Amino acid sequence: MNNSALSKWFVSREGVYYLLLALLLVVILPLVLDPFRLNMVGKYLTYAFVALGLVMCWGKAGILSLGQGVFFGLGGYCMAMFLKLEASSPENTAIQSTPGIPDFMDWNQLTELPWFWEPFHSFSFTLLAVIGVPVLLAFIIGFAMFTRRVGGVYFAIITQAIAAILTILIIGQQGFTGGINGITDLQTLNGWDIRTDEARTTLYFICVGMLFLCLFVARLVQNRKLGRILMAMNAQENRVRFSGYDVAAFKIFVFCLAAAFAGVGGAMFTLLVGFMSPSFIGIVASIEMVIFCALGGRLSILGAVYGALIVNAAKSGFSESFPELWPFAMGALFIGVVLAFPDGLAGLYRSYVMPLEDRLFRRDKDKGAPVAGTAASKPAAANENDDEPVIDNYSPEKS
Amino acid sequence: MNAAKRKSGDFLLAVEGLTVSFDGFKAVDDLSFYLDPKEIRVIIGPNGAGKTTVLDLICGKTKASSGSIKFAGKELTRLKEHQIVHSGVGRKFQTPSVFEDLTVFENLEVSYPQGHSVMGALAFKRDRAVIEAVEEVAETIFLTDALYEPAASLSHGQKQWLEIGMLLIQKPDLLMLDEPVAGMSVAERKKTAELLRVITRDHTVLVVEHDMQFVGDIADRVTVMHQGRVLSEGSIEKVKADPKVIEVYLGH
Amino acid sequence: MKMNKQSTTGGTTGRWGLGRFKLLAASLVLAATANAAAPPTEEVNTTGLAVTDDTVTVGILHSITGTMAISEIGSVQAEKLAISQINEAGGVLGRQVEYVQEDGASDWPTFAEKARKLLRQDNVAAIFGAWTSASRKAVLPVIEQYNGMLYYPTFYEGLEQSPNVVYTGQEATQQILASLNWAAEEKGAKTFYLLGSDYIWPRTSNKIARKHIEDMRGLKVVGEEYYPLGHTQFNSVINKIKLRKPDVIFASVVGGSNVAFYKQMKAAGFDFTEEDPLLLTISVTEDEIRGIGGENVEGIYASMKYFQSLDNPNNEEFVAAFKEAYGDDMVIGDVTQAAYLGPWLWKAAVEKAGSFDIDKIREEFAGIEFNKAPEGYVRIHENHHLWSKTRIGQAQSDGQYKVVYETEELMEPDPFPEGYQ
Amino acid sequence: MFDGYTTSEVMSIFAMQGFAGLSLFSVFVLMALGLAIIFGQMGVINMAHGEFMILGAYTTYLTSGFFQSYLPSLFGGYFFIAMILAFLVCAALGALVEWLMIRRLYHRPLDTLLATWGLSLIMQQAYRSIFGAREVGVELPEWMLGAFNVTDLVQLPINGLFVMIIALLIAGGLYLLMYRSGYGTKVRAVVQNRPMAEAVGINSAGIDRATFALGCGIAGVAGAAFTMIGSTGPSSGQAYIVDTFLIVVFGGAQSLIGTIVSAFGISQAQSTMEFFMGGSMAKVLTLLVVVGILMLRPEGLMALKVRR
Repeated sequence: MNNSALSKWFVSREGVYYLLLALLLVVILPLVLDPFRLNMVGKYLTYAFVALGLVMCWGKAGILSLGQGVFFGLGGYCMAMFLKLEASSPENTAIQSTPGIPDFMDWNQLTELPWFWEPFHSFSFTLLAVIGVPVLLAFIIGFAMFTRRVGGVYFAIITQAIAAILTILIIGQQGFTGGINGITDLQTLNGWDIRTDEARTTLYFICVGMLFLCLFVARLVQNRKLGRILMAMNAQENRVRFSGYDVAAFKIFVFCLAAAFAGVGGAMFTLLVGFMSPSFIGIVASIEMVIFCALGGRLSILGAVYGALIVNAAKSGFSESFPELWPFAMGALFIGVVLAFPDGLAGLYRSYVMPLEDRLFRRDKDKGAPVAGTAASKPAAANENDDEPVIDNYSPEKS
Repeated sequence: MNAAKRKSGDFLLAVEGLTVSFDGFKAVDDLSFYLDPKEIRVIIGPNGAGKTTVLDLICGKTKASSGSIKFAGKELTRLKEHQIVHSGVGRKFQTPSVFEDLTVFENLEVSYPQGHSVMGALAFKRDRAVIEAVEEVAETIFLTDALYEPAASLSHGQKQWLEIGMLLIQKPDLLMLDEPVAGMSVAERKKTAELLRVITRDHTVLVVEHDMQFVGDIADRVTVMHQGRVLSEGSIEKVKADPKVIEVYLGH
Repeated sequence: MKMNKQSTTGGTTGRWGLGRFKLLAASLVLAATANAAAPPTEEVNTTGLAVTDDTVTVGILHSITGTMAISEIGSVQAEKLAISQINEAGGVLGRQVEYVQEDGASDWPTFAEKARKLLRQDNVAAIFGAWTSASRKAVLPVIEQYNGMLYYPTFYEGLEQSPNVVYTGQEATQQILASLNWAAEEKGAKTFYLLGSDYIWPRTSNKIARKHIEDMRGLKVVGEEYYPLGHTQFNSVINKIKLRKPDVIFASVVGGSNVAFYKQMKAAGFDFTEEDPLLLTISVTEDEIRGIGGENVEGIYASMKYFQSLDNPNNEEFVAAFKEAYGDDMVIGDVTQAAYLGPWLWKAAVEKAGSFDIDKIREEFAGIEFNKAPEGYVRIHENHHLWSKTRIGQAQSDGQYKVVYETEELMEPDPFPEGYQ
Repeated sequence: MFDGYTTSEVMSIFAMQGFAGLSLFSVFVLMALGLAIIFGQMGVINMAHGEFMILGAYTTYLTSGFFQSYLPSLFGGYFFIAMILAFLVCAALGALVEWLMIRRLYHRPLDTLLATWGLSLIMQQAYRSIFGAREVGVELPEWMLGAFNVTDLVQLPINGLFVMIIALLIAGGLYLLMYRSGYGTKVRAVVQNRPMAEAVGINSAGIDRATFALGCGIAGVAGAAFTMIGSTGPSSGQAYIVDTFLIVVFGGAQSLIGTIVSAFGISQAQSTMEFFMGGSMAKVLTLLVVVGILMLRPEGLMALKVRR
């Protein structure tokens, strides 16, 4: 995109939606909320990474994974391992029988660091692993399943089983993983104390930055031919295949992309919350992440962010005042979204708010219309139709 | 039959001893036939004769139990579907399968033979060559005016043409069409026959069809299948006169 | 967002469920009279805790939704009961105790988040809460960072000693060592089969148990095994037990698995009253028996510090008050009693220090005694754990335990036992 | 492992272990059959299956309480009544759920999965509000406790036998229903070709509702039977999800025989491994093997090879 195209994009309808989200996350929320609440919003945003992955993987390509928590957890554990090693310096752990290893290893009679922990002394390796480990696992699963045409419900159930397996393994191998308690008491990142308010606020902004990076990657994929192939594959898999595409490769790609997003989200979660535990890998956590995506609108990239924010803010609000009602509300949300609003908030926005906008701003109706062949240099012609409109006036703090 | 004496490499497509069975039922049984370049061949036969299965086998949708399919000297039975497409075989399905959410333009663009890998699809740009190719094909398939309509709004017949167009833009050597005129009006059938004649100027075409009138309009040669085997082969007149064919069609 | 403060005084004695509707039942009269003798707020609260001239606010942080709600509700009830009794007796330093209750929702980050809220936003003077080790581990960094004080009720695996936590339950050695000695000496047990759910507490407990067993002459462990949390099929391990013929099955199975395990043991022909083998558990309190069914566990032995059936005046009073508050069909388990101790020990420490300041209280913990504990006399060790007795009870068909043994002396808490790690 | 044991002891253990495997098998069959007809015949994934089982368990609990209070003399036989009630209650709720929810979603199988998950959350919380968060103890009549002593070492738990018999009866009954009755023919007709079935006058909507209700009813009976060996609490149902789905998928959809074969395979593998290694590792290995085989053979064990 050259400069003029970029500036054009910013004043386009879609650009306005992105700007509004940025305004909300970067300016409004930090001004309105105290650092404690802002940190909670940051935590919700880490789920938005997973929801974003699900939009690409489930919404666009029709692959429902009930094991996204696995990738979120792996990313989070990679980051937690690095932080835990930093917190377990020989000086900090002098009272242990083996100083210099994490406390839970010492309790489990480990006398040296397991080999797979060693590389996590390096920060650059950790950053690589945060994305690399989830993507590698996603690739293995995807390769095995998609080349054999496992899909739909079968894929959902197998990913769920994988989540179950990993949870049992992590809980059982507590000497290596911290078991059910997870990896706790993380303190500093390269010497920088991540527990202070200032650090948490900084991390919040880093999280927002990473989220926008992922949003733009997702948007790029969506608006390229790649995005159209994914959608087409969802509707007419055979036609795509017999148009000469290796369908499995596309599925593997989008599944890995979703895993990468989830891994980044998990790492940000660890940094913002200060620990990682197997409860985020399990079945329940993984399915909840699907609802964030479904509520926002399974086809809408920005919807994923609002979905994650709204569901979690509602959860916090509800469970502070009416803890018993929350599961009812959550259950009703699942059923309602599926039965009545399959396109989620984005769908509602499109049917009810966008016509209003059109009337208010008298937008040029022909703008999105296709351009004839003479305008060959304009890639935007058809693309603009694909851009997902999204809600922009929902504040997660309304609860 | 003179075909048997020629080497299989001389043909565009040589199917030999092809067999596939589903749980013991042989849908295609030791089938052999040969296509010359630029030929238009129609496969006919009663229901359940295995016609569609033959197309499935050639394009790789179904894997053969035994036998060989040589296309331009290349063995297809071991290739994956998209590799078969890349070697120059296009396939249209019985029910039109176009991407309803996309416009006609986008449907054709998606089929344009470029950017077929994941990274290619990410880097793909709609340049002048693409637009020209799309417009050219659109004209061939009578859809120039509907280029920017969503495919969902097309009539049944137009969708059939669109799918043929999606094959054409790939520039395949062999087009396989499964019942291209099913559900079309008389006028649309005429236009389709016309379309096929245009296509055969540059392509070899293999058609599965029921409509004998249409078959007579287009076919160079006809292969009659029955219970997974070739019953008869030759010009439409010759086949119509074959007592075996009459037996199968009228005998019960 | 609204602050949900509640005050319980003698007035709030309905079932705990009433609490969720945030009934404000402040007994103003009591508060006013008690206030006369109260020392000025600026003296007793120098760090900005939620202390006014007549009230002090504490936090209760347990799961009341999700899978752990089953276990934690008893603790919530006990803590509220203690608070209301303290208020009736004039409060703490002349101030009525109010509480903010938060739901950890069986989710560890939620626990951390809520702990942070309690400390940052509500400035509570103490937090009574957490139940599982995982939830404690999650809140611990928060409590330490903001210098709060957590009163943690559950018996647990030890290996921890935070200046910001008071552990009112037993650490592992207090539950295990004496009971194994008892099994060896009184019951002549020679072989032990260790069985637990697969997570940190059973694994650590069994590690200590194994070491202790193997240190005694002629005793040995003939099996050690773990099943995933929530596992419900125990036939294979029952067969293994039959094959190994241990004298004692030492069980630390928890949750729903517990129910399945005892039902299937019973069905496989084990009659625990025959004590062949003898089953010794550290995870089945009276609370759990309600779900398992008394007839399925009749005859098993449990090693705890408290049983509802304890025969002493403190306990009689406690049980009566608990039933009056929450209904006659309530049962009280070991952890519920330990949770009840939390507010009382906090009160004692505050009064000894003459201040609500966390740093001043901390200085005073060592040696604080509580004579009115339902379990009898307890004392806080300088490692913030309690000196308490180990008791063995035998389960009766009515779901109660009959105490068959108790240690002569209070057992010293030893969260980092030498030689057991 | 078997040093120092007499041959007869070892034999007894093998016999017992065989029985343990069979009893796990019957548990799996009971869990999976209800799901198998719903998934196999209708393609619907019912994530609330576990909660329907627990509904059956709570029905049993209430029935047992009722008999204890009002008909103590008949307490010995209450369990049979309870199972019938469990079936009826669950089937009725199943029919209601189908009518309100599932029938709108037949073309979106993944969405039924999400909607029924929502249903499961609501059911769990409803149990918690009605019956309390604690597990309830279901009292059994005296004759159902204890074991048959075949030899000194070999003891067959009566409740295990009971579960086996129920599993056998339900599997047999289901077989007759699906393959030997007019209803079954109609169900299979709808599965194979819905428009054609409708054209010949089969009420396909009615068949769907009946099938869903039947599946839920069987879940209820399974739940009732499991009060003998497992726990009954608001969230107990979740423990069954992964196992149940894997059994059905592993068996191959649309094949009741497949479900039974897969339940047999998984139960034997798990119970044997549990005997030779720890429970946790046995579980992980079993799941891994099943997932591994499914990757190699995604259509499951018994699926027909058909032209797709």
